[in-house]
Amino acid sequence: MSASEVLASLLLLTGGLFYLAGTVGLLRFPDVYSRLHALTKADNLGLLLVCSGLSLLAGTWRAAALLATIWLLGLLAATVSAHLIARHARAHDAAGDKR
Amino acid sequence: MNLAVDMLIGAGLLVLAWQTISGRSLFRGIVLFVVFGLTMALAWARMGAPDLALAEAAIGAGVTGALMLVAFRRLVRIRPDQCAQPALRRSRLAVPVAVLAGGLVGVIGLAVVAVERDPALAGLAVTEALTDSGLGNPITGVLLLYRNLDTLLEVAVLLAAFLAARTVFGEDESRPPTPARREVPLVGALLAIIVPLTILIATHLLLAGSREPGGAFQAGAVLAASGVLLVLAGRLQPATALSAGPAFGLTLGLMLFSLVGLAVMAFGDPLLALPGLWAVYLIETAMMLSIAMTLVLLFAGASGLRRSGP
Amino acid sequence: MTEALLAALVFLPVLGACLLLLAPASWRAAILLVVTVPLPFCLLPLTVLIADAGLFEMALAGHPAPLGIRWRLDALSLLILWLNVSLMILVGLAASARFAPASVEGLRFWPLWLLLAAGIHALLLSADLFNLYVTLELVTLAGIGLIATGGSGAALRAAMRYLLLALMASLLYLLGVGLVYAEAGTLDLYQLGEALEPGLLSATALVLMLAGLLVKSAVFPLHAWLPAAHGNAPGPVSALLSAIVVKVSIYIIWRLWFWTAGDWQLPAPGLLLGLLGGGAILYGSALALVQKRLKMVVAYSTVAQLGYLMLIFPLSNLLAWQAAGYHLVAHGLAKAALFVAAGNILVSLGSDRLRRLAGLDQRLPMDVFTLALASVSLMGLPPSGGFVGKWLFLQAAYEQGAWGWMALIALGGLLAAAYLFRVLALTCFHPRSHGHSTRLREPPTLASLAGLLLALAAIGLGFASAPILGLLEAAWPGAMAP
Amino acid sequence: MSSAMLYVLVAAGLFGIGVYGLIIAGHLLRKLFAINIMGNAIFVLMVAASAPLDGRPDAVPQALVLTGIVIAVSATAFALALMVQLYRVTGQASLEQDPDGDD
Repeated sequence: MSASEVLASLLLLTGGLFYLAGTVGLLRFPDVYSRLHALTKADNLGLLLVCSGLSLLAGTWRAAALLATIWLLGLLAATVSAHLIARHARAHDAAGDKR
Repeated sequence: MNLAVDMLIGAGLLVLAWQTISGRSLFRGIVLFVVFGLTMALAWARMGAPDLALAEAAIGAGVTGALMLVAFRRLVRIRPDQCAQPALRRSRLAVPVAVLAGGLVGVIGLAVVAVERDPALAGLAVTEALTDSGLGNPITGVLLLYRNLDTLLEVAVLLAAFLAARTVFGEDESRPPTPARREVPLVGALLAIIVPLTILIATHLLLAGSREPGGAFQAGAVLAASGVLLVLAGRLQPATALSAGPAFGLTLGLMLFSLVGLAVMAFGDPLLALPGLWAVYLIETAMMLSIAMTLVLLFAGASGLRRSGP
Repeated sequence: MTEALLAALVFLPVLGACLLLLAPASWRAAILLVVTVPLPFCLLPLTVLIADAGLFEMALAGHPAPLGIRWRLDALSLLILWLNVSLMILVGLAASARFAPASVEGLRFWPLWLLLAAGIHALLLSADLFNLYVTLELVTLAGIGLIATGGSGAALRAAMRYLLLALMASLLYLLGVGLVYAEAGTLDLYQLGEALEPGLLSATALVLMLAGLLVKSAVFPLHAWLPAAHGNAPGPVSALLSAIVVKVSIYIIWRLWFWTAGDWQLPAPGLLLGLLGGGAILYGSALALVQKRLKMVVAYSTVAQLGYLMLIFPLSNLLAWQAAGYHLVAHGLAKAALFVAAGNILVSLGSDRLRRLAGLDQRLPMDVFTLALASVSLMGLPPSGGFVGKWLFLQAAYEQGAWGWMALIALGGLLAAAYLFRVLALTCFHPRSHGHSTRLREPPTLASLAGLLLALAAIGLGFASAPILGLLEAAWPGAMAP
Repeated sequence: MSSAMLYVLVAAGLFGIGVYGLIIAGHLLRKLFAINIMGNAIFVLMVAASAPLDGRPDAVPQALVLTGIVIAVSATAFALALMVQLYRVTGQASLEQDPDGDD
């Protein structure tokens, strides 16, 4: 196993751990906001680590660029959806308070 | 090692399928069904069928999941307490029948796999014929050159499904699925990036289909995704009347495929013998647009679309 | 040239459906005419060709099987094509009165109608098991869409039930197709006759396909979906569904049985299928006798009459073959006439409850006359087309000394007479007529006329038996295989 | 055990689960889940059971399954629209208490 492979495996493993942490947070945290917090933060970092690990393994710039695009897109989707979910939750909470 | 991965995927499929059908909540069932579809895509990839993996992820999981979600939301809108849904029925027959059916499929499947067979005649013929065609992807070859009547009729089936669904679209679905509320700025930014990108990806899938995995159906489903986003964001509003634009989009694939397939007869070629790769690309493009339009309209539950918003 | 004619049969309706969606409302009637009127003229030269050569094959896209898909026209498919084209035109006339092409309902109805026609034509021509699956799905989805145009809760429920069962049936059929391909490496129905060795696996595959098709064709005891679906659809749709849509699945069963598995000796399964047919005749007729609504009587009568088409399996000789083919066409015309008339009565009365039909013979003479004429053919009275079919069945059973089948066929005719006479008696011979007070909406003359023409065709078929029997004789697969 | 055999067994399991789900489901949406799972089982079987050509998978069953997937989605889409309208008209999203169309 070469040095880059070891590094890649490490990155993948850490990425997996972050995903695990995010999922545990999703399951254990009490309300929407903290769940979102756990999920988006941890998973975005996890995705970054997994993508870097994979691009090290692939070893080409083309693959690295593609994986970076994937990460960026994931980031974009996570941002917007987290924002929308939080907005929706807040609107509902406000309505609930009024009642 | 490889077998272990397959076993993991297989076990995942079984567990997800079980939870999908036996869970209490319908909404959860839909989400699990989508996850099941994505796992199916993994399984296809493992089975050496990347085209099917793409199709399953885009059509099987994505489109079916979106359609199920929107149908569920319509149910909720008609009557908000969907908890009063009919419960799971108890039946003493269920388990024996299910075991019998699964067992039958397993036994005959294993019996087929266990015997050493010659490669299929049709499969060999495809491999042989493909070298003359200029296509690199045998599946695109089968779908558009050798068994293209299947594909043409399949587009007709999709159109028939839309027309059949149209007979039962309710009046109140002409209202937009999301009430036109103040648009969130971030959504605009997302659309500005995602829509061009999906168009790019769809085009790539379409062109790649001749050599690599991909093709009109996968591309159409991806393109439909951006249409669905536009409908969800309220940029496209459902309309009750079938207007010229959507009608053209709906029928384009079937029309063009039929017309090209018939036109070659004037030159003495057999029916549906496509005159070259350009015809394949042309027809696939038209099919992609039709598939995307049909799926978006099915999602919107409407006969037509009109633009709105900024 | 022949290729172009066959292509027109499938692609004229397909293109017509597309054009209906694109063209302005005022053009739609013209488009419908342009795509349906040429169909019989396409069939005429094909008939001459088949009478001469007996068979026509074409490889689609120039790729012969097993690589490509074949179309194959023989006398059997030609006969059913004639039936479908006649129904498309005559029932279409009746439907045009109800679903005006230029109206909004027309835009919902006619494209599906044309896609249904295209699907049936493609199905009848196709010689490829998987292509048959695709065409079956097209026929099913278009047909159920047409049922749903009824719009009532009962129609929607019937459509949903039919759809779920049809989807399951398709899956069974597809499973069989997958097994056949894994085993024999080809999907061509006729090549499979040689490639598929009789054995446990191929038998299982065949059984799966048959099971799926039996559900789709509503053969007893898998008929549960049919009466509600056919009884609640709009009249012209019921006519088409009962007269042709359920039968194309039986057509595929015949193909599989006599062509793909033609050399297998299968007396016991054949007997079983025959018994299912017998059960259908008795059960369907019995239930038709006790229905309270006219359209339900007619729908249960379809369950019963489909049973005759299964008698070919145990009897399995040329006479029985001719009988079954003849019965398929005769029943198609008579049943379409019955449903068109019943649909007209339903529209004009606002109900088709039997007790409200009393005295209707004076108020809707044309529709009641149609009802009576079609009934004559369904009961199998001479000189109708139905008589020829049933007479041939009796003869086929007599030749083989199959007294049980003879008794069954005779009994089936009696039962049909009983449930149809019940309807006619309630309509015409009722001493005091209730319900005269209700106002009557006159059904469109065109719809009544179309029903009458169908009924006349069903009777007239009895006088045109010689050429049709000749065609059927040429199509008998037993004659090819020694 | 080869991976083809494994996937055949998975297909068998999925088919059984689908049949079970179809029997116990009351809600139409659940019936559609079940039918789609059964369909997937058959698709897996078709691909897994086909004989390989020189080590490469046979393209024909894959093309057939691709067609099958699109047809399954078409039918599901129609079934969903029908379900919604049935619910709107009758207030029921199941096929129980069928009056047999007798009124």
